[in-house]
Amino acid sequence: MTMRKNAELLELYEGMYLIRQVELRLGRLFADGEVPGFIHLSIGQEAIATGVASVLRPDDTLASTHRGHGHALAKGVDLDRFFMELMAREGGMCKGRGGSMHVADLSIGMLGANAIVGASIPIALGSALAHQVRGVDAVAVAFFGDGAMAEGTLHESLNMAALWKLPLVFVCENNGWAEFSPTSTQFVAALDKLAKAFGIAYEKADGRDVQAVSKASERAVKAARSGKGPRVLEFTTHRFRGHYEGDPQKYRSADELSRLGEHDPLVLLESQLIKTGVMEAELKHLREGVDVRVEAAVERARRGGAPDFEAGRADVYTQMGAA
Amino acid sequence: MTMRKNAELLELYEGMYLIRQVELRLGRLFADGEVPGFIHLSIGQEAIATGVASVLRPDDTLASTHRGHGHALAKGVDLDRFFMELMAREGGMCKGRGGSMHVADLSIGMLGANAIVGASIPIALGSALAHQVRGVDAVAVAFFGDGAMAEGTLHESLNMAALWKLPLVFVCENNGWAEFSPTSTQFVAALDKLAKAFGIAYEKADGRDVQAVSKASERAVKAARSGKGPRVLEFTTHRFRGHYEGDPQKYRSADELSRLGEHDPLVLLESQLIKTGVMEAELKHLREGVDVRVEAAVERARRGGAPDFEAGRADVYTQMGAA
Amino acid sequence: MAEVRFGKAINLALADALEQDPAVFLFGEDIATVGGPFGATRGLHERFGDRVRDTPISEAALANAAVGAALSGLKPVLEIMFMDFMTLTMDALVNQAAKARYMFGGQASVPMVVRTPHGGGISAGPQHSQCLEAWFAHVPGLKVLCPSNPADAYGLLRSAIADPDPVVFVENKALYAMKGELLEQPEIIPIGKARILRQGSDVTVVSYGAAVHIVERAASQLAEQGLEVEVLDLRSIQPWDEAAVMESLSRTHRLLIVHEAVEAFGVGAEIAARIGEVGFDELDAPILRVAAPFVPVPFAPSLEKAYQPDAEAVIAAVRKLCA
Amino acid sequence: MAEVRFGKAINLALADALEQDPAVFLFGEDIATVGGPFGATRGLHERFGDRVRDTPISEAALANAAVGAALSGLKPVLEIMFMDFMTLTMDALVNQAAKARYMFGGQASVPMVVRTPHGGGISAGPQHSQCLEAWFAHVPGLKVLCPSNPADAYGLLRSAIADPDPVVFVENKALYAMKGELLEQPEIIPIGKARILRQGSDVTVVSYGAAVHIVERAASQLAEQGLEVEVLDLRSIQPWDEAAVMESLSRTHRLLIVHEAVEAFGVGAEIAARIGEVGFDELDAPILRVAAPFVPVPFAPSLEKAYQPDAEAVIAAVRKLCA
Ligand SMILES: Cc1ncc(C[n+]2csc(CCOP(=O)(O)OP(=O)(O)O)c2C)c(N)n1
Ligand SMILES: Cc1ncc(C[n+]2csc(CCOP(=O)(O)OP(=O)(O)O)c2C)c(N)n1
Ligand SMILES: [Mg+2]
Ligand SMILES: [Mg+2]
Repeated sequence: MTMRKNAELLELYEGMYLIRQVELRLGRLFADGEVPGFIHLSIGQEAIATGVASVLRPDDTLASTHRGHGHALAKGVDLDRFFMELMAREGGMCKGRGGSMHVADLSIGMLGANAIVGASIPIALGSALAHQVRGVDAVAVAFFGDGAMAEGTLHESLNMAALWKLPLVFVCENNGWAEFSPTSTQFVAALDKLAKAFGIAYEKADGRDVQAVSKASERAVKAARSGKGPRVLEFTTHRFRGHYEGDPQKYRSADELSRLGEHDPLVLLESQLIKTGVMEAELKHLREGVDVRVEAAVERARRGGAPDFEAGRADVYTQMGAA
Repeated sequence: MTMRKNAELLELYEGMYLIRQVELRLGRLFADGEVPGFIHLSIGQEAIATGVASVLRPDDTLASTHRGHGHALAKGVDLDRFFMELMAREGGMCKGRGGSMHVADLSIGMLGANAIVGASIPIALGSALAHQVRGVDAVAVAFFGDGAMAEGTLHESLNMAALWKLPLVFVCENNGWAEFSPTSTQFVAALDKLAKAFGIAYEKADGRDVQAVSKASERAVKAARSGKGPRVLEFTTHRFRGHYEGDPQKYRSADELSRLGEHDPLVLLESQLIKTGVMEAELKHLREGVDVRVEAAVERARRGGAPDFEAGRADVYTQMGAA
Repeated sequence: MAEVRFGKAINLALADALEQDPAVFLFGEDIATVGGPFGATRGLHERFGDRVRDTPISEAALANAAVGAALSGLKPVLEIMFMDFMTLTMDALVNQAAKARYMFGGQASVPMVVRTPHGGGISAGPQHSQCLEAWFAHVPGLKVLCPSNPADAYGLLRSAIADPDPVVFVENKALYAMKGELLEQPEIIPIGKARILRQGSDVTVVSYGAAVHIVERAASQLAEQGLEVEVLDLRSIQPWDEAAVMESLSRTHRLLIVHEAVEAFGVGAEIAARIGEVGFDELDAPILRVAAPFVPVPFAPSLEKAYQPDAEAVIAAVRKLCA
Repeated sequence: MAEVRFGKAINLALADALEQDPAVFLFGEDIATVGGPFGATRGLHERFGDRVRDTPISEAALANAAVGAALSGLKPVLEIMFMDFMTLTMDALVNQAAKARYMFGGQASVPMVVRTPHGGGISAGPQHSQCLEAWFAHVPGLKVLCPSNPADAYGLLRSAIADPDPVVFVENKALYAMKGELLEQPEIIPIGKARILRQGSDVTVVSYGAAVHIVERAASQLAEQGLEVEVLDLRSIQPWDEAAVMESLSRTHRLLIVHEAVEAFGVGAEIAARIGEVGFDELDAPILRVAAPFVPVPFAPSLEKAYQPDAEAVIAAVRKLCA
C-alpha cells in the first residue's frame, strides 16, 4: 500500500468517523431535548455516503433521503451550519426551517435531504437532465433506501434515465429495513433484475467496506460522466439504530441487535488501516480532532440565536410575497 | 376440429366482429357529430378483448383504459346502453355522464374504462385484493397499453400483486404506439424482464390471433384463480386508426398505414374458419346478424332522451348531497 | 364511561367496525405488525389477521387499490401516514373515488376511507405537518371529516367506515394523546352535523380538529373578561353544517373561523364566503379568520410556534369583532 | 400588431423564451415531434432541438425532475396534458417545488413552470375537464396564473418563465382557438396585476380565464338594460390583485366573482372571504359567486351545458346584486 493510498484511506476514515461522531452526538442531543423533531441516524451506513461522495466533484449533485446526514456531511456541508440547523438556530444551513430531513447546501450540489420517500430519485433525475441539457459533465446521484424501491418514482426514473442516457447514478442503501418492517416483507423484486430490465448496468458491493463502495462508485460515476448513461449501485448495509431516535425497536430480534457490531464499517476500516501500518495512536489523534470539531460546532450551535419567523416570510417567494 | 371447437371459434368471431362493427359505426357517428367528445377505437385489437374475456366468468372483474370499448363489449355490456352512453343519452350505461372513456357495468365486473393512463392497473389490483380478502375465487384483469408501462403504478402494482399473490392478470395491449409517438421512444424496458424482476410468470402471444390470446389467457386466469398469484400477459397488436378519431396520423408512414390490413385479426380468423369448413355464407349471415343488432341499437339510442342534469345531482353521493 | 385517548378511540372504532362487518379491511404502511406509527391500529392485526395488512411504500397504487377494492365488495380503510403524502394519492381520490358513482350513472358506491394525520406542533417540518383538507372539500364526491376529541373520533370514524361514499378522515396528530370520555357503547356521530361546545351570545367561533381546543381556551379567557363566545365544532368539513352556523350567527351576529391550515384558500374561506352571502343581513361585523399564514410549516419550535394560530390570536380577533 | 390565436401566443412566448435564455427547457408528452395535443409547442422541437423534448407517460417523476432541473440551472417548462393529471404531480409541486426555497433557508429558487389546460366544453368528461387551480393557490410558494386572451397568454407566460419561483400556468382549453391582437413586440405582463376590461359603476365582476368572456357577454347585455358592470380580469390567482378589486369595489359597492371551477372551496371563496373582511364597509350587498355546481364535470353536451356557468347565470346574479 502506497503512502498516497494510505492518505486516501485515512481521509475516508476521517469522513466516516465524522458522520459517526456527529450522529452519536445528535442522538444524545436528541435524547436531551436539544434537537427537536425526529431524526433518522445513518450510524452503520457511513461507508456508503463517504465512499460515494469521495468520487464526486463539487459540481456533481446529489439528492438525499430522510436519512441524509451522512450524505450532507460527506458532500461537505459546513459543520457549524449543520448543527445549527438540527438545533433549530437562525444560523442553520436552512435557517432552522428545514431541520434534519431537509439539510441542503445548493452551493456544493447537495440538493437536500427529503422527507418524502422516493422523491430523491426523480429530483436527481432532473438534476442529471440539467447537467445534460446544459452540456456540463457533472453527474447526479440519487440516494434511496431499499424501502423506497416500492415507490413508482423508481420505475419512472429508471426508464427516463436509460431512455435519455442521463448522467445519473442510482444508489440504493439496502439496510434491510423500511421503518419497522423488513423490506423483504414489502418488496419482492431484486434491484439487479430491475436495472437489467431497463438495460442499466448494475453493480453491488458491500456497503460496510468503504473501499468497495468507493471503487464501485468510481466506475459508475466515470461511466455516467463520460456519456455512457445511468448506473445502478446497490450497497448492503446495516441500520444500527432505530428507524428514528426513540424507536424502541421491539420488532428486531435481540440476536440481530447484538450482532450489529460485527458489521461496523469503522471497525473494519480501522483494522485494515492498522494492517497497512497505521498506528492506533494516529487514528486516535485523528478521531480526537474530529471530536473536538464536533464539540466546538455543538457549542457554537448552542450559542446560535433563534430564527425569526417574520424575517423568514420574505423567503416564501424569491421575487415577492403573496397577496 | 370438433363441432364444439368450431362453435367456440364462431362465438369468438362474432364477439370480435361485434366490436369491429360497433367501432366502425362509432367512427361514422363521430364524424357525423352524433358522438361527442373524443373516442379511441380499438379496431385491429379486437382479438385481445375477445380472447381474454372469453375465459372470464361474470364475477371476474376487469379494469380498462381510454381504449376500452372492446373490453366492455367483450365482458358483455348491453349494446343499447352502450350506444346510448356514447351518444350522450339518459339511457346510457352511465346516464350520459361518463361517455366513451368511462363505459362501465359493475354488475358484470366491468369496472370502467378510464381516462387516466395507468390507473386501470392499481384499480384492478384492488379488485383482486377484494377477491382474495373476501375468499372468493374470482380473478381481476388489468388492461393497459404499452405507453402506460411508463407510469409508476405498473411497478407498484407488479410488486404488490406478487407480494400478496393476488388473483390478478396484467394484460398489456402492445400496439407500438402511445398517442402520437412510437412507444419505443418512451419506454426502454421489456415487459418480460420486468415481470421476471418481480418473479411473475409472463407469457407473450400474437394479439392478432384470438385463439392464441384465449389460450394464454386461460392459462393465466387458471393460475390466478387457483391461488398461484398474478400473471403478466403481453399481446402484440396493431392500432388501425388514429390515437383518437379525427387524428390525421401524419406521424405514421404511408407504408405502415397501408400494411395494417395484413394484421387484421378478423381476416385471420375468417380464413381459419373457412379452412375448418365453415362456409363464407355462414359467416356472412352471422355478420349480418351483428350488423342488424348494431344498427338497431344505434336507432334506439338516437331515440333516447337527453339526460337530466338536475336529477343527476342526486348521484354525486350515495347517501346525501353535500352542504 | 371511561377516559380514553384519542388514538385509542380510533383504535376502538376500527376494531368495532372490523368486528361487525366482514367487508371492512385495513391496510397501510406499518399498521399491522407494529400497529402504526402513532399506534392507532395496535393489536388489530393480532385480532383480525390478514384483514389488517402491512403494505409496501406505494401510496399511489394503494389508494387506487382502495378504489378497486371498494368497487369489488370491500370497505377498505387505508392509512396514509402523513397528510403530506396524500399528494401521492390525488388521482385515486379525485379522479377515481370521488367520481365513480356519478360518472358511472349511479351504478355503484365507493365505500372507502382514507385516514391520515395532519397538523404541526411536533417539529416534523414542512413535509410532515401540512393541513390540506381544503383540497378534498373542493372535490364533488368526497366527504371530509376532522374530529376534535376521542368521542367524536370514535363516532365519526364509525360513520365514515359505514358510509357508502369515499371519506377523507383527518386526525390531528397533536390530538392522539388527548384524553376524553367515551361511553361504554359509544355514539355513532352523523356526518355533516356540527356541535355547539360552548354557548355564548357575543360571537360565534367555528372551528374543527385541534384548533377547537385553542378556541376553547380563548373562550374561557374571554369569558373572564365578559365576552361570551359560542364555540362550534364543525366535525365535518364536507359537507359542513351551514344551518348550525347560521343558527348561531342569528343570535351572535358575529363570526370568526379558526383552523390550523393556511388561511388563504383554506376551509375558512368557503365558510366565510358562504355565510357572508346567506348571512349578510345578520352580520354586525366582517367575518374574520384566524389560521396559518401563507408560509410553509417551519421546523424550529420557535418558528412553528409563531406559525401556528394560538389562543392569543383568537382572543385578538374576537376583541376586534366586538370592538 | 397582428391577430393571433391563443395557442399561437403560447407558442410564441415559448419560442421567444427559448430564444432568449439558453436555460429554458421544454418537456412533456408528445410536445416535441407532433407539437403537443393542442398544438401549443408546434415547430419548437424543429427549431430548438433537444431543448424541446418528448417524454414518457410519467407525470409524477417528470414534475419532480422539473424541480431537480430547476435546482440545477435550468428553467424547465413542463406540459401536463390535462389539469386532471396534475393529481399525479402534487408531491413535486407541493412538497418539493413550493417549499424548497423557504425550507432551504432561501438558498435557492425553483424557476419552473408547469403549463396545463383546464376547463370543459368539449365533452371530454369527468377526468379531462377539471379546474383545480384553487388547490395550488392554497400552497405557499406556488404562483398560479390563468390568462383570458392571447396577449395575456403571451405576456404572462413570459413572466412565468422568467420568474424565479414555481408557477402553475393554467390554459383554458376552450380558449386555444380564440383570436386576439398581439403587438409586434408583445408586452410582458407582470404577475399579480389584474386588468379592468370594462368600466362600470354598478357592480364589480371579478373573473379569470375563459369565464371572463362569459362575464363580458353578460356585461354587454346588462349594459343594454342600463346596468353598468365593471369587469376585472384577475389574470393572476396567486398572488391575486386585492388592491385592484378593492379599488373597483370602492366605486361599485357590489361584487360578483365568476369562475368555471367548482364554487365550493374554489378560488372565489378566498376572494369573497377576503374582500368580505377588508371591504366590509364598502359592501351594499352580499358578495355573490357564479361558478360550477358541486358535481363532477359530466360528459353529455346537454349536461355539460347545464353544468357550466353561463352569461345567464351572471346576469341573474348581477340583477340580484342590484335589486
Ligand atoms: C411518501 C412517503 N411514504 C412514507 C413515508 C414514511 N417513511 C419514512 S422512512 C420510511 C421507510 C423508508 O425505508 P428505506 O427507504 O429503506 O429507508 P431507511 O429508513 O431504511 O433508510 C417510511 C415508510 C415517507 N416519509 N414518505
Ligand atoms: C395520466 C395520463 N397521462 C396522459 C394521458 C394522455 N394520454 C391518453 S392515451 C395516451 C397514450 C397511451 O398509450 P397506450 O397506453 O399505449 O394506449 P393506446 O392508446 O396505445 O391504446 C396518453 C399519453 C392520460 N390520459 N392520462
Ligand atoms: Mg431501508
Ligand atoms: Mg399503445
